[in-house]
Amino acid sequence: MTPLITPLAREQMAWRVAQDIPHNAPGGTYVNLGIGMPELVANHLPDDADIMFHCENGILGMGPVARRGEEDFDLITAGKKPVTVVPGAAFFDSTDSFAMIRGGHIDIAVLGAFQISRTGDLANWSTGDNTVIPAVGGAMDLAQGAKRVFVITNHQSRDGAPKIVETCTYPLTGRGVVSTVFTDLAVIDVTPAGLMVREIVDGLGLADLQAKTGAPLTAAPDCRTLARPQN
Amino acid sequence: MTPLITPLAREQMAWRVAQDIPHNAPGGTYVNLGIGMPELVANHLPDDADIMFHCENGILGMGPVARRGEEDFDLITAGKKPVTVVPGAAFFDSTDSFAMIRGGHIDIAVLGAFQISRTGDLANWSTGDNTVIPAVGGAMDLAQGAKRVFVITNHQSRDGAPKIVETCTYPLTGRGVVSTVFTDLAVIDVTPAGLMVREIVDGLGLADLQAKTGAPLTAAPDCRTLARPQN
Amino acid sequence: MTIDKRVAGLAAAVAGIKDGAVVMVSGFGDAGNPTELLHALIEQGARDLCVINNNAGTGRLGLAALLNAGRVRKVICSFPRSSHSEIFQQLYRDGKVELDVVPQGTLAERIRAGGAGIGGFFTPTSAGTPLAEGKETRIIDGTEHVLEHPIHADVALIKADKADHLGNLTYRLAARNFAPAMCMAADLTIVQAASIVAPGGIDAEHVVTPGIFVDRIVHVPDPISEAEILRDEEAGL
Amino acid sequence: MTIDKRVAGLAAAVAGIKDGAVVMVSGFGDAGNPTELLHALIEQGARDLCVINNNAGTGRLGLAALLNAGRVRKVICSFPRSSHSEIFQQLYRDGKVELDVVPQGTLAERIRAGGAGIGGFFTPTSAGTPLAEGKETRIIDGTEHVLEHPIHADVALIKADKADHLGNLTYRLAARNFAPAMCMAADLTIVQAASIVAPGGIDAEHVVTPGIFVDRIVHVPDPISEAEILRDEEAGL
Repeated sequence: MTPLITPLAREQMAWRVAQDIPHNAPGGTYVNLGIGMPELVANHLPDDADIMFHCENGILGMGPVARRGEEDFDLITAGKKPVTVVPGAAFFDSTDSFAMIRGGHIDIAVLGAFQISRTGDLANWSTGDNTVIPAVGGAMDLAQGAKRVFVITNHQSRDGAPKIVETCTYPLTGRGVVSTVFTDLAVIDVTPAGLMVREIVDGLGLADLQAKTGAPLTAAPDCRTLARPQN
Repeated sequence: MTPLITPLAREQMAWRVAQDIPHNAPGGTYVNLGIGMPELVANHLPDDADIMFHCENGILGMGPVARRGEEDFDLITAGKKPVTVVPGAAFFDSTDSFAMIRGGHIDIAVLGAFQISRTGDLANWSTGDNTVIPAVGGAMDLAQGAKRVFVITNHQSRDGAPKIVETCTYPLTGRGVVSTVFTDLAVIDVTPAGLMVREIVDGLGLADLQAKTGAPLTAAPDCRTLARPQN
Repeated sequence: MTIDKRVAGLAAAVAGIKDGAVVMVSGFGDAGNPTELLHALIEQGARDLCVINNNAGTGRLGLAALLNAGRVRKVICSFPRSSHSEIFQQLYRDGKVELDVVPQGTLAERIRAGGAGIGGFFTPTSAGTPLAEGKETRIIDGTEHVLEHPIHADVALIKADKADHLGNLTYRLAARNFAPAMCMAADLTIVQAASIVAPGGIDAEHVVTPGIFVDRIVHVPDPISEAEILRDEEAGL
Repeated sequence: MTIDKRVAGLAAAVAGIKDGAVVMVSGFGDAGNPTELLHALIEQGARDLCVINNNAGTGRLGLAALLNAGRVRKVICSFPRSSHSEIFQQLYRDGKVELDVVPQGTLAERIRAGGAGIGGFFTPTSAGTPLAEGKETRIIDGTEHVLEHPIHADVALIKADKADHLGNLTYRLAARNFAPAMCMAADLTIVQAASIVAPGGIDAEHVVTPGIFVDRIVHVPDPISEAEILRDEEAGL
């Protein structure tokens, strides 16, 4: 254990992911935020960012969550939360929505994970526990179809097991799909040369990080301290 | 030759086809009229018929041809003729239009033909002449997808060759797709038991008709005189 | 032109649905659920149904009520484990309902294929996962694809916003979701619409589902929203 | 939100299209042809193009002009033999252009597959005909189906009616035809729109092509209609 390090809190992790989403790319950036922790990412993007949020139930241009009492339950996210839309939003049906996803039109999908393998395999839909009812939703489509898949997850599970592993033991969501893993301890890119640590939390050495990780890590040439919000 | 018989004229053939299109079926009848002689069929349906005309370029609810000077060239048929639409029309894109056709949602397609085989094979897109540029349009989709395919054609080609044949020698449009053939001499259903003559032009015997036909005909039990318009 | 697909009421709308029918049900979460049609189906009595929906019923109304009434033999869906899906979960644990889980995009595309006359398609989604087990696969342009089959239904129960007499439909906001594909893929498409207008009352360029895909329309002017009820309950209203 | 896909003019709209590019062109007959974009492409100079359109150019403008300028190596279409298609016909007879004829519904579906990430699909259309020769076939539910492959393009040239700055599009009447599918299936989708509005200027429920599929928008307020010109010529106007 390394008592001096301070892992990122959930909102800090979401902030960190937000920093890697282009804010003013020509033509904008089209982003799908998965259910759960990925949804927090929206809180950390500037209001004027050139980002269009996609909800797989048929919205492009998702805006802030609807205020209490002003909900319209025909306007919900994939996580079934009432939301609003921005000017220039569009509604469409599920086949068109998944044409966007499967066809490679979504620039970035941010997803949670149970496990990520060295080669970017993702397991995030089932623990293989037969007492839990299986449910996949749009996870496999997003994992396979988005141009880049960002994973936001704690570095280790609650019982201390590494989430980044040599080979996933949980049922896969997609094979070789993850681009970058954002954890409470590091930012790690999945590359043809293996897992490259781009940022590591202040006070933690690569060997310490490796000890919490189930697959070999390499420090990127420009590896630096994991950024966190100022406030 | 049978000098006393009077084959149907083109408009009479179109009228005869129109008689077999349900005018007031519950929920209406969805009809696609192919380019050329099939288009004439619309002239012989009552204005209040419960029929919705489909154009494969993306119209459901085609109305009468546009008046000279009032054409809108964004509103054309598959044959590129400016038309109008009826109240309750809908526009859609080509993928949805062919979903209607391929998915079996069009009740009746009326098509022309070069040849029809005993088993309902249809050849209507190419004579196999290599000096003619091949062009298929929506013919194969309509032939395959419509619930019923009505063929409107002269009984014989200009040079006297039968159009109804044992096996098509021209390149096929679809295999086993024709329901009924409406010619200037007869109405003939394609059935599992073979070609059944339902109506035959006044003065022509079945043997005479058979002599002009390249596949065996059988008279239907209720075979009667070919109907033609009164006026 | 006097085509008129309106029926007198909910009972007439669901008349004739047979035991054992495959029934598509529009909606995603609480958006687009044909709750009144589902309640009419409970009244109607058909049982041993195979239901296709994105979810597997939430709360107590609509699909959850149909499940609770013991009418459903099998559910084909992408996400049966939403919040408030206790009724399905209990039935599943008790072995009283079968479940076929399909990735959401594959589910939508299979329904579209059923409606559009496509005999099957290759998709990269689910390749290498347990949901591809036993399925035909093929490498296309270097990526493994899975062959998926069309889904066709006997009946589709659909919630629309506006309908005209011919069955042209529009949907509110994100309540569109699975409805347009399901309208195409059923032998009998039954629609509850919040408002019904004469032909021409929907701009021909704004029609989302053309009437050719619709068989019966019933007017349900104020459709129930279970999510609204739950919110108000939670707020103590 | 300041996404703005508008470009200054037609030259900017077609900038960067490379020799040898696969170019989808919207339209059916005279409805929906991006004539001004095609003329800009002639000016731009790209050659050795593979063009995908329902037809193969009619009259003298637009695609016919591009063909006449000798820029097209190959045409993939369903119906190259429409009236007034003399330019294509002459080039074809002279062996100066290749032709790939695809049934219209299969063409539309292959383009959609290219845009929607579908690796291939089975269709009954063309089974048993010369257009199925050499293709993989399979009996599905007793009917022979043909395996068809997706079509993807480098560029799509699209005519829309209204666009907003984000690229959301609507189309006039039957001018929609192939445009929505083509917008999805190209790496670079270039749109000429008769009017351009700010975000929110198109009702979100009325959007036909969502902006995610569009890269560049150019304002062409009074697009030319060759059919109108021909009609007026024939009338001696």
